[in-house]
Amino acid sequence: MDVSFAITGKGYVIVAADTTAARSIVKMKTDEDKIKVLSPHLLMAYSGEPGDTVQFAEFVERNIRLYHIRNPHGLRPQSAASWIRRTLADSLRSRRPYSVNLLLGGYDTSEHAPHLYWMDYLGTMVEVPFAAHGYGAYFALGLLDRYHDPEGSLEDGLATLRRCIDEVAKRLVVAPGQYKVKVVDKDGVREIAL
Amino acid sequence: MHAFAERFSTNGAAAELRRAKEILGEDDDVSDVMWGSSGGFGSLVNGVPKFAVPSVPDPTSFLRMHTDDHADPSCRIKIKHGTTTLAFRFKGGVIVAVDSRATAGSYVASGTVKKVIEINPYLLGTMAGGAADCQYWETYLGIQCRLHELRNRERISVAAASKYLSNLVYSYKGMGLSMGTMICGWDKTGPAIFYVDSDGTRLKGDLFSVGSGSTFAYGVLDQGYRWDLTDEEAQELGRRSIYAAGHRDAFSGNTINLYHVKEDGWKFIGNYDISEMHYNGPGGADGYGYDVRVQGRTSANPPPEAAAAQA
Amino acid sequence: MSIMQYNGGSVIAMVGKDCVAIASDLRLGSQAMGISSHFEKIFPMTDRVYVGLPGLATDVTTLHHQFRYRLNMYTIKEEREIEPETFAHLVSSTLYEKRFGPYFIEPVIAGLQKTASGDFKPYIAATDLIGCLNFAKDFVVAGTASDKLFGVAEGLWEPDLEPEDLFETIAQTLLNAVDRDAYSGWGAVVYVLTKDKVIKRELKGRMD
Amino acid sequence: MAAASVYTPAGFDFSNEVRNSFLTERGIPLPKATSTGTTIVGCLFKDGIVLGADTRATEGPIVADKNCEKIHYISESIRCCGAGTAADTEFTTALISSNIELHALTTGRKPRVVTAMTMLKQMLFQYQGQIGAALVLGGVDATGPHLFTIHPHGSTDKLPYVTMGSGSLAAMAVFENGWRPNMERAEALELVTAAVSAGIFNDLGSGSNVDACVITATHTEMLRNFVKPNERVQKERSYTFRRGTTKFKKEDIRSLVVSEDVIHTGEAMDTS
Amino acid sequence: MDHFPTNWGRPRNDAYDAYNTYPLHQRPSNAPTHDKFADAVQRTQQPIVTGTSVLAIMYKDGIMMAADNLASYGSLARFKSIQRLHAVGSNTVLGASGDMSDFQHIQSLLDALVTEEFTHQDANTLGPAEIHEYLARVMYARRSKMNPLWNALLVGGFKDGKRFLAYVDLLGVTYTAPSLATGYGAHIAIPLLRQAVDGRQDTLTEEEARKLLHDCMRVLFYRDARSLDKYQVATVTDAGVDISDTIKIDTTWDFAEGIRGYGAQTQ
Amino acid sequence: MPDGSFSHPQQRQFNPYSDNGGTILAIAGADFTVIAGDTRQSEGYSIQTRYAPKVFRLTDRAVLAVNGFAADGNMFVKKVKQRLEWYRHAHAKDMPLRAIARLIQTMLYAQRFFPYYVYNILGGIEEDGSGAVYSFDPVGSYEREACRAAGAAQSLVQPFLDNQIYFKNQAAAPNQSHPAHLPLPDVLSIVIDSFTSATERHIEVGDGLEIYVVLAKGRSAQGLEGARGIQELSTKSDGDRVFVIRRELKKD
Repeated sequence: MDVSFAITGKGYVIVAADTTAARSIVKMKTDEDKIKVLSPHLLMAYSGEPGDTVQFAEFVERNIRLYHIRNPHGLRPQSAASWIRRTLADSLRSRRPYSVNLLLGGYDTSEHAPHLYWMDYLGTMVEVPFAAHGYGAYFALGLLDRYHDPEGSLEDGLATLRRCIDEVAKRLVVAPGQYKVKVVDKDGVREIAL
Repeated sequence: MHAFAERFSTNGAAAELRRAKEILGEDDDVSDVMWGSSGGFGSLVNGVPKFAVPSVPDPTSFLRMHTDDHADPSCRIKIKHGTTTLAFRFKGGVIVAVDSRATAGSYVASGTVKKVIEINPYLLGTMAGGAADCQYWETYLGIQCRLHELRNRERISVAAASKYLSNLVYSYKGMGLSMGTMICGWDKTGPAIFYVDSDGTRLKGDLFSVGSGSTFAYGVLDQGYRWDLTDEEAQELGRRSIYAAGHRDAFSGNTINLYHVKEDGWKFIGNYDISEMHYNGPGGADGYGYDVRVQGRTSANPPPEAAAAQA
Repeated sequence: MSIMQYNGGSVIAMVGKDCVAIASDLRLGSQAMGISSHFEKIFPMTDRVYVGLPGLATDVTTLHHQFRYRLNMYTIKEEREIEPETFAHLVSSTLYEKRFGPYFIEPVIAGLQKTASGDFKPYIAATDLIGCLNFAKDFVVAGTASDKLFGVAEGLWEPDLEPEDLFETIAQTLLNAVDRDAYSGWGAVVYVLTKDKVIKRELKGRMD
Repeated sequence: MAAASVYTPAGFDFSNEVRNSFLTERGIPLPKATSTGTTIVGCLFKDGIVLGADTRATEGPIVADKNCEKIHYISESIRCCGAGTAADTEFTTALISSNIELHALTTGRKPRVVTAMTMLKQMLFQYQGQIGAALVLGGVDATGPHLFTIHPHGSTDKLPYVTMGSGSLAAMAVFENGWRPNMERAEALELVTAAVSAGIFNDLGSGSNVDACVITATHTEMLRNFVKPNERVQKERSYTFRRGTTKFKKEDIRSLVVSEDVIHTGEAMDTS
Repeated sequence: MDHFPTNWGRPRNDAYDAYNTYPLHQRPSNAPTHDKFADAVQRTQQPIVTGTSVLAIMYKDGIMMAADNLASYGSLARFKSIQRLHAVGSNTVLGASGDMSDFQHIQSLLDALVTEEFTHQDANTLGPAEIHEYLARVMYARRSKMNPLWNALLVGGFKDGKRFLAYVDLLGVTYTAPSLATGYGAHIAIPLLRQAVDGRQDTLTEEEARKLLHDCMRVLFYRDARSLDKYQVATVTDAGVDISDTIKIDTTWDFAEGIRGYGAQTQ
Repeated sequence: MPDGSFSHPQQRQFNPYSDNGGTILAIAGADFTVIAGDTRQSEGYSIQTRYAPKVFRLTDRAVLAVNGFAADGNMFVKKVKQRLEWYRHAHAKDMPLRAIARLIQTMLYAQRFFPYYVYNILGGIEEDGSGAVYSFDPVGSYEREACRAAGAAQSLVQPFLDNQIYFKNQAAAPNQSHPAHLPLPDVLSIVIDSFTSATERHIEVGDGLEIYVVLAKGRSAQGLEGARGIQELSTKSDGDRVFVIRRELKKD
């Protein structure tokens, strides 16, 4: 029942994910952070099979960190996305695949552009201007087609995000209560209170 | 011969006929009413029509096995599905907007379906779910509304009409009907919308969207909806919402049919091609499409010196 | 819901007079929900060999990478560019290797084959998901709209079309076929390969 | 890691199997491969063997290939017709053909039909019917002409006239009615054509043309498209479009001609 | 009705309680209730004693039909001298494959029908077209009651100078063609029959027709495991219905003498 | 089993349906309608017969094409004809086309819970003299259209018709527009090409082709003179007229 959104704008990517950790009909926790900071300019929101999500996110985090240690420079968003996709697609062929859906937002400091990748548990990857996972996608995508502005300021972006969250709260039976919102831009990653 | 005796005698003309029917399976008794001009609908005046039900232990799962391509992908009898419909009330009346696509499996069976059924000049029904279920029962509802008018010398209220439909389909609950409709109209109480579905639900409300693409339509609709929209704004909102669903949902699309119900009855506003809306919009210059809308805009944010260097 | 319909997508290739064309739609869906209208399924392998990979999107990317890798190995080993026919067999054996756990892709290959006289001969082929090659003299199709494509192409295709006419025929075939398929569409792209140039056109297709 | 390599070991790679069964569990059925509904036949005659096949390949009710080749090369005087899953017949026969060639080189003798038959049945038996190849193997070797059928599970049969595939009953009727021992070449070829034609015209899984192959001790003749009874008629209309019919958003032309300007720089070299 | 976007409008799977009408972990059971009394009425859900193919063709003077004399009980050749061709009136013959008890029921239906027609004494007799139409209605009615007569029937006849040949089966499917066959014969005999008959039904002589059917019956005996080498031929011509005595099929198996084993064996 | 066929127990039951293949289509012109169907009837991989008509003349202005399960189809046509006969007796005229369409809907819907596995296309001339095509799904939803293909090869033929009849995705030449209705000879050749194409690629289509042409009252038979194997079926020569053209298709 996870819901996550991501929106690009002029020089930034906003990634938002709900903070509910639920098991069956019970909410276990309502302030779980489901957005991993992978590198100074890379964010990853994850959702899917409980357990797999955190395990996979941490696996990715460590490996990206390892790459950073081994090499004089970090992975650019494209390369990181490609590596994560490959890992996911390969894991799918293993005995116990990770069932994780991802939104990967990053800022490429060398070409000064934000990048957002939509990825599902099969290893499907595509770069998009905005994205959503979970039941929220059914409500948000039509809305984002209508309101998203690729050159919008951060305030515009957050306003659009607020629309998505409102809409989901209004229509989705199992709408989550709270969201964590993080932004990545040229200055790095930071959390924003909505 | 005495009618009673004839009914149970084992010889004579009636018995012959009975035997023949037994063997040849002519169980749909042809009443005299069918003889006349009411050739097709004659039996309806006698009440709800009777349906043939297969003689198996579980008719519903039988029907499902042969007609639901989710239960069995290779099922041959594909009933048309898929849809986005919406209706909302605002100060200027009721806006009804629908798409026009019908799919059978992945095949787009039709792109020109009329999903608004004009029950009478003051009543509209929308069509979602089984196309035949909606068409048939709403036509039937039209007959009943007309009869109501003749009996009572006044138009039926939207509430009564929808209740009638709801009761009708509820009597078939569990048999496999599939219908999610909105009965929209204007009666003594003003504009009204009722959502009726084959589960037997009947809801009065201001704003509904029904069908596989309804979630996408809700997204746009909810964000743009106010009670005091002007007529033009309301029509634009209906159109824009169906476009959103047609664009994102594989099972909705092709064209938009837009209706506006006012005090003096409904009015057909127009038919709009969704692809045309995507590229050019209703005015011809402002396409709804995301790519069209944001053409030339970029999220890249190079610092001034880098931008200058690139240029 | 077959796995091939999970993401949707279709590809067609046609032969013309000294040219070939290959075209695909641009939809990437997650079942009924459209995700992206910029998902390219046709990849240049060399200047004169193009491959279209309709099917499950994760395998589109994986196989594209794998073909690129194998192709580079071939080029390094053989010190020449691969010919379309050779490439078709490379595709075929790559897929058959996974006979009992296939990639969900039905590749379409289009290219210009160098003849002994130095001319270029049109070459198209398609395989099923386990690599059964199908060479055709007219057209090959694959993807969720394949039956629709077969029907239209069988009606519209004619032999010896010039590049510009071939473009019209393949574009019309693709557009009309995907319009009748719920899982394909959302724009289309056509490549026409002639001996001295490659024309790529993004079509104005239906967006619903 | 399913790393791609041109040097992967021989044989099947099951690495996707886990994933696919995972997908199947999620209620997503797997697609079907191209199969050849097919009529394939073979019969013995005075001097050797005649093999025959139709040329239709189907994917469900759709004709995937109108003129495919179902008589596969094993060696110069051994050929094999395939029915069933198209890719399996293709690759199985190719593999055996190559093994037969190696075998011939090792032993220094012309390969025998029984050798090919044994290789095929052992391979198919090993895969327990998972490889869906139903084959008609025929050829002439030092011990004379031989004709076998090999079923997907690895069972074999040796008869003077055999048929396989969805049209096998139709073709067998023709053989049962018309085959005699010691036929002449022309008679045998005619009978095989009639048998395949019976499949083509009465079985929906078979169609298009008749391929035939006549194998004798000295010579093998592959008669590709021996009879073509199903040519498409001329269309009623031409369907070319006016140029400019299709609207496009973007065009990108990449020239493959490397233009090279030869520029003379100054005077010719002084070679004196 | 299911309201989830991807399943929208389809019948709901009630094994899963989407509407949360059961707050406790107690789901409605979807298993079919087994009612011992429901078993009391048994319909033909599979054939028991069966006959195999029937073949029929049109020829110059009328129609000719052939069927062997076997009724099988599963794989057991149970009754080896039953007749599967049945004359109806004086212009029609009926050939049946499938369940033999159902066929006998059909025979009694038809006999009653013919008798009744006779009692009308209006100079009309039932021709093959009428019999076929009647059977088609009976078979379709029974399939619609989910209680089929498990047969595939061929109706052939000759009346008022016209040949008639048609097929009807347990589903009520009907069709006509110059050459027809049921069961295994539709796969094995039809290719031979079509080759010889279609387009030549006006010139085919009785002798040729008999030979053709004989050849086909032989092929069927060779290849159909549920067939017999004894069969009967019925002809319907101007002269009326004639059902022959049992004919024995001559067979040869000498080609087998040259064969050793099924593979590498040579001796 | 890999196809899951043994994964869960299933109750074996008599299946009252079968699929007999074949394809039908209809195209409406300004003052004529063309309704066509192939004549192959098949089951599984067997051809049951090479000639089983799928298109039936109902009245001088209405032709019905049925496709799907042959027994249901034939029975359905029989019942429609019976109803039309009753109508004729009661009203001394033929039922108008749109009324037949509604009649077919109610008749199909009466079997909602035990559907006829039949795809119907009704073609003919409306009372105003225009050509019309009504297409139905098995349980009776219907709409009036200009062209429609149904049956086994519907997905092969329909997009071709979209392109050739509706000019879908075709930009008109500068300063010109696409004609609203095609002339009869063009329609006939498109119909024939549709069927020869479908025969090439769909195994259940072939053997023969029957093309019914309904002409509006007063329209000359222009455009039909040249047709091979044409036969008139109308009962009167001064009303709407029905013709049938028979062609061969490939038999493999």
